[in-house]
Amino acid sequence: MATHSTTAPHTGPLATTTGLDHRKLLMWTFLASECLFFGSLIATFLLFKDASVSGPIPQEVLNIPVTSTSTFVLLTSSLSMVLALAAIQRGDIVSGRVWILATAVLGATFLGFQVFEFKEFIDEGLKPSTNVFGASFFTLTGFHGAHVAVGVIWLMSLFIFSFKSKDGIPASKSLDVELCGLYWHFVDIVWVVIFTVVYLISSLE
Amino acid sequence: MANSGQAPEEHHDSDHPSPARYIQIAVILTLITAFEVAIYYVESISKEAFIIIFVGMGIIKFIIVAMFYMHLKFDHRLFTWLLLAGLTLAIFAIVTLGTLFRIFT
Amino acid sequence: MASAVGAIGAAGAAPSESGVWSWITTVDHKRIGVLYGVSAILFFLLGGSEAFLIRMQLASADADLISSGVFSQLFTMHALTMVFLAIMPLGAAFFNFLIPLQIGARDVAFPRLNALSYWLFLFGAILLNSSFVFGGAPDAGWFAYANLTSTTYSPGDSMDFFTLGLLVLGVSSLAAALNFVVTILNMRAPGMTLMRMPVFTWMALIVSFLLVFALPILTVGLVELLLWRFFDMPFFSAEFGGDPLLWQHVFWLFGHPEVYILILPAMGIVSEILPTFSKKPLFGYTAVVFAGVAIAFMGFAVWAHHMFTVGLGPVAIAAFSASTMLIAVPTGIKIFNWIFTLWGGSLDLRTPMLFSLGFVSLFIIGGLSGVMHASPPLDRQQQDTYFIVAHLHYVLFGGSIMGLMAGIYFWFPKLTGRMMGEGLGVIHFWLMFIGMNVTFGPMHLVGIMGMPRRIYTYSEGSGWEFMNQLESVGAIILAIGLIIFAVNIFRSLRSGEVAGDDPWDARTLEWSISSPPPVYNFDAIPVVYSKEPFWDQKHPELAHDKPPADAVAPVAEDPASIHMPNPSYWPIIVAFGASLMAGLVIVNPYLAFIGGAITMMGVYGWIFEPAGPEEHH
Amino acid sequence: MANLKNIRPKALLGLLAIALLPILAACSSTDNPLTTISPKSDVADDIQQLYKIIFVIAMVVFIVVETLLLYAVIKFRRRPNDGIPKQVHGNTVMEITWTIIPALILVAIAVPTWITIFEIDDVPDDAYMIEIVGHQWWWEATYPDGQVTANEIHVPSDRTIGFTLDTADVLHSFWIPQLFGKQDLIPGRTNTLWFTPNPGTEGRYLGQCVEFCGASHANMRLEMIVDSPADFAAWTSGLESPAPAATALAATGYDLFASKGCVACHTISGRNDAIGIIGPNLSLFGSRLTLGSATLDNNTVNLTAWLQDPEDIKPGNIMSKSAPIYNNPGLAMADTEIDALVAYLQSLK
Repeated sequence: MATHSTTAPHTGPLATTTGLDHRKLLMWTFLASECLFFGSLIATFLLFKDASVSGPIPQEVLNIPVTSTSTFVLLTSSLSMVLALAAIQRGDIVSGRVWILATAVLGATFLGFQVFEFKEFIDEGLKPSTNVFGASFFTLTGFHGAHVAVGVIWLMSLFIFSFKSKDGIPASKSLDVELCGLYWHFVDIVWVVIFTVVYLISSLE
Repeated sequence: MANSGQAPEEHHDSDHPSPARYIQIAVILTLITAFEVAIYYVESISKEAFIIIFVGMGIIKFIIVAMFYMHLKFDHRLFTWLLLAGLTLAIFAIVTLGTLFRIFT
Repeated sequence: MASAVGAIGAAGAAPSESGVWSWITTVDHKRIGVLYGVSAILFFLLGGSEAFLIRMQLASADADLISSGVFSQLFTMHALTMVFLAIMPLGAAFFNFLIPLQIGARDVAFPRLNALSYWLFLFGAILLNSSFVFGGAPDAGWFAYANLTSTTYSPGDSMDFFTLGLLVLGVSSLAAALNFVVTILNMRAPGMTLMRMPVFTWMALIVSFLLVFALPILTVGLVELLLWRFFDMPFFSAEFGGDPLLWQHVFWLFGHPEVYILILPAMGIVSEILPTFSKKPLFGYTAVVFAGVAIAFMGFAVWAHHMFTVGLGPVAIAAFSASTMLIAVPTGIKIFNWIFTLWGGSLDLRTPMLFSLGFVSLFIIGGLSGVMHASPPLDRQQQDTYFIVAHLHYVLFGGSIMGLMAGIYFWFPKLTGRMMGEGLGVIHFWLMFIGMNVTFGPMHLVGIMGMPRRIYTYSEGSGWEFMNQLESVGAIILAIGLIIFAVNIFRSLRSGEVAGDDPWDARTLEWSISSPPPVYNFDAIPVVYSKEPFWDQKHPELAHDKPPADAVAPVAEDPASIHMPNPSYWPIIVAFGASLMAGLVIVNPYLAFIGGAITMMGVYGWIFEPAGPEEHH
Repeated sequence: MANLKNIRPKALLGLLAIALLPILAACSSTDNPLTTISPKSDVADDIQQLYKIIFVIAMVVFIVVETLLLYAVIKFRRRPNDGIPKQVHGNTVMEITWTIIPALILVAIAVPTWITIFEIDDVPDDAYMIEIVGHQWWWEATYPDGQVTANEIHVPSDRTIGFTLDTADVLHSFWIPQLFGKQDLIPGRTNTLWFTPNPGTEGRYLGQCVEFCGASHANMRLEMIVDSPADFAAWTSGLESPAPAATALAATGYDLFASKGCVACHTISGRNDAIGIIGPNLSLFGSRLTLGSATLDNNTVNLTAWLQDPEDIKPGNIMSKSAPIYNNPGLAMADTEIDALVAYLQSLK
């Protein structure tokens, strides 16, 4: 639930003390806090990945080809996000909308991969309640997926409500897109860490 | 939606990476990932070597995305300090818990 | 009660806005501070009455005033209420009311996020306490060690109220902390560099960063506990490879920064009051500030001193005892700096000063008893005994509560325009000081004599009878003290002596504006040249760093042209939606989407709310 | 209100004196069995030595700092003609001194602490190992030769005794203050603990569970009886072959123990039908000094009260919740049957 507000007291041209926009500083502080959230989830996963008493172990179920494709999808979505911001800042609203939509679609595709992978694991007998590997794996990747879903909803809102006014999202309001971009890239680099720790390293024999 | 917390228009047109630069970065990231997946199937590499390579590659990808896509290279250093503070505490917690639970030995 | 709140409301708000709706939709940081303060004091009285019942049950051996099950609920809810519903919100009340005034700003950075944090706190508190009527309050202790909290050993919903209540309170604190970080870093008056900020605002910044970094860890622990209880994800079940110790690690990784979140606001308040009543600047401003920063970051490296007896192994407990002892150094620096602030001063021992001196003297005792069981061999004799209960009450009651009480007496005039009664104040202080020592002093002894924590009764011949009777008498003294405090508040609200802008001849910016301050705080945003801008303005000849000769006085803006943000009802809707979502998880996890839908509707309504009157597009 | 101001310094001093007086009362162990400062074993002695060092340092620092504070409050009280005092902002030398000195004091505490940590840590190889298992609200002890007892643990006084600590349900903490520091019992992990009784310290030592474990946490106590080698040998031999029921009443009690379903949860060595392991082992119950996990003295009155209504003595205990005699009206016991059971249990010597 991304809680951010878009208004602050309008006290004339008072520049902020650090010269930074309130909302950008809020987003970065929030991302620093999220580092600890995903850090704790990754710590739980590392403690439990080989501690299962019964049921499938990482080496048996983790599927590198599928997740490397989904990693490629998420990396590309970061590219489209950045291009969307660049377009909006140039005032090119049309390609801005295209790239925002592209990012949302890529994000949704990534989620599709996740759902497919979860179904695959459940069919192979790894449910969240099967063993501690399953529990910590599903919690970590589940919360990451939830963050991607929030990002997709945010992107689609930006896309849909850009049609509310005729000039779409003006360059002066590019910060709205930049904030979404910061959140999106953060969720991407969390996936980079997850891909490295959960998939590449944990599935080694 | 007025926002008086709006900083005076940041003058970052000059040092703003161009779209071509972004595509270059995306290619680099994709190559790194492809490289990781490729060597994953090489049998002769030991587990420790794998871990060093993958962690190294992960850190490089992390830094590239943070520096360029998240614009840290061009923005106020306060943002970098915030991210570093969160990362240091997270890594400290993971390493300490890992040692206490003896997962590294 | 309503009249008192009304009086404060009218005092803090524009005359046209008073009435319940204006309070529900307020986004003024001063009124949200009042809401936090009033709710925190009410929950403090609730927590205090829970403690009083505990003391009455333990006043004599083999008493059967309260059954074991109810006793477990009482000590758990006493701790949860005092930590999360009294001391933290009281700190938040001071942050809300004072930060903008101390840094020369007109409001916080995100007024509606500020309102959201209060309403989430209130609904979270209601959710947590509603457990009393819905099948029993949490009864596994405030840190609820696994696996007593499993569905086998804690059947029923009480532990789910614990988890979901704390999750909602966590989001509330995180929203407030993010808001204060941005406000303090980004909205300081021109010239107020970080090293010219008042120490109270420094402590607020440190507490906010502690919250930003510690709350996510607790959230992960609570989510794992929830998934364990609802979906059998075996995080803490040893037989499935899980580990009950993971909960202890995750909880205390949050837990120790949490206790610094509880004490630093009081330290900030005392660092403002001691200089004012000694007529001297704080001794070693830089040292006190860096000691606070050091305490904050070392606070993340000490958590396992709560776990010396779980068998971590000698190397681990030696390391954590070292880091725990190390954290006593910055605390020592602060105490010496406070004492040398008094040195050579002209001490006016009025109520705020009395409470601050009470804070310093009692915090010394609490700190020393803490260092004693920082040594693991001693901790093996003192862990989970009343010696620990004595230590935590000396630092929390003798520390936080005394400091926050000092703050209430000190800033009450600024909030309401009236002074609190000095006579009642002194009586209230002495009853609290004596009552505190009579209640928690003997706990050191009865702890050394082996009385364990959390036992609902003890038998004859245990040797603890006299001490427990003494403690229960102390609890009565404290209760009388609190009654006098309540009387003092109500009397001062109605007929307290008119205070004027600067009743204490204080040193920081909030005393340079009227009390109660106007909605827009400063008609002219001040320019700051030193650590104590208002003092240097009053005594230019003593100023340590003088303003430059060509310093132009700040231009006062016409109050009509200053636009404060419009009230908004979206924060309470989002807060209600989120708390409903949490509450419905207990009824049936899948029903929770109703709450989720309300929250999403609230978020979208929030985003598209026009900010001010002049933005019509 | 003025008079209240000047009594302040004297009151502070008086209060501190009152607070110090009772500390001395805490030392004697006769009138409080769970005191932590009258050690009777080598491990407890090590802890006590460290406790003395740290307590003295803490008291010295307490007196120095509080007197400094008190002196400052008394000396610099506002006098009527006070001007604005000298605006002192700080002094770097003093800052450095009160950083170094506390750091040195802490080193003086830390070094003996680390030494003691490693001294009392790992269990010596020649220790006489007893396996402790914590249950919700009683203790089970298994001896090396397989004998089992509950709540009253006899140990020989001439050798080092070691414990392995496991739990059957929730967290507990094993602690006999006069003999050793506590160690928690945690599911999925076996903790260890050891001590050697000091010579001439034979006797009864009370202990208590110190990790909150549910409704009857307060009633989960235990007794450790340090026996001379001879007494210990007698006790263990008694464990192997308990004397048969002597009186007629005890004989009916013997049969009732089976018919009323007690055998399903309790074990009595020498009876092949009583092999239940859910409840405490009742071998040699007659020779035990306490009952209800060391909460009541073992006499006829208490034993009868216990059998009539265990819930009243230990709220939430499993016997009153699931034992057929308390839940199935048909099997409820008449007073005569209770007396027979009491006679039988007391005959197990």
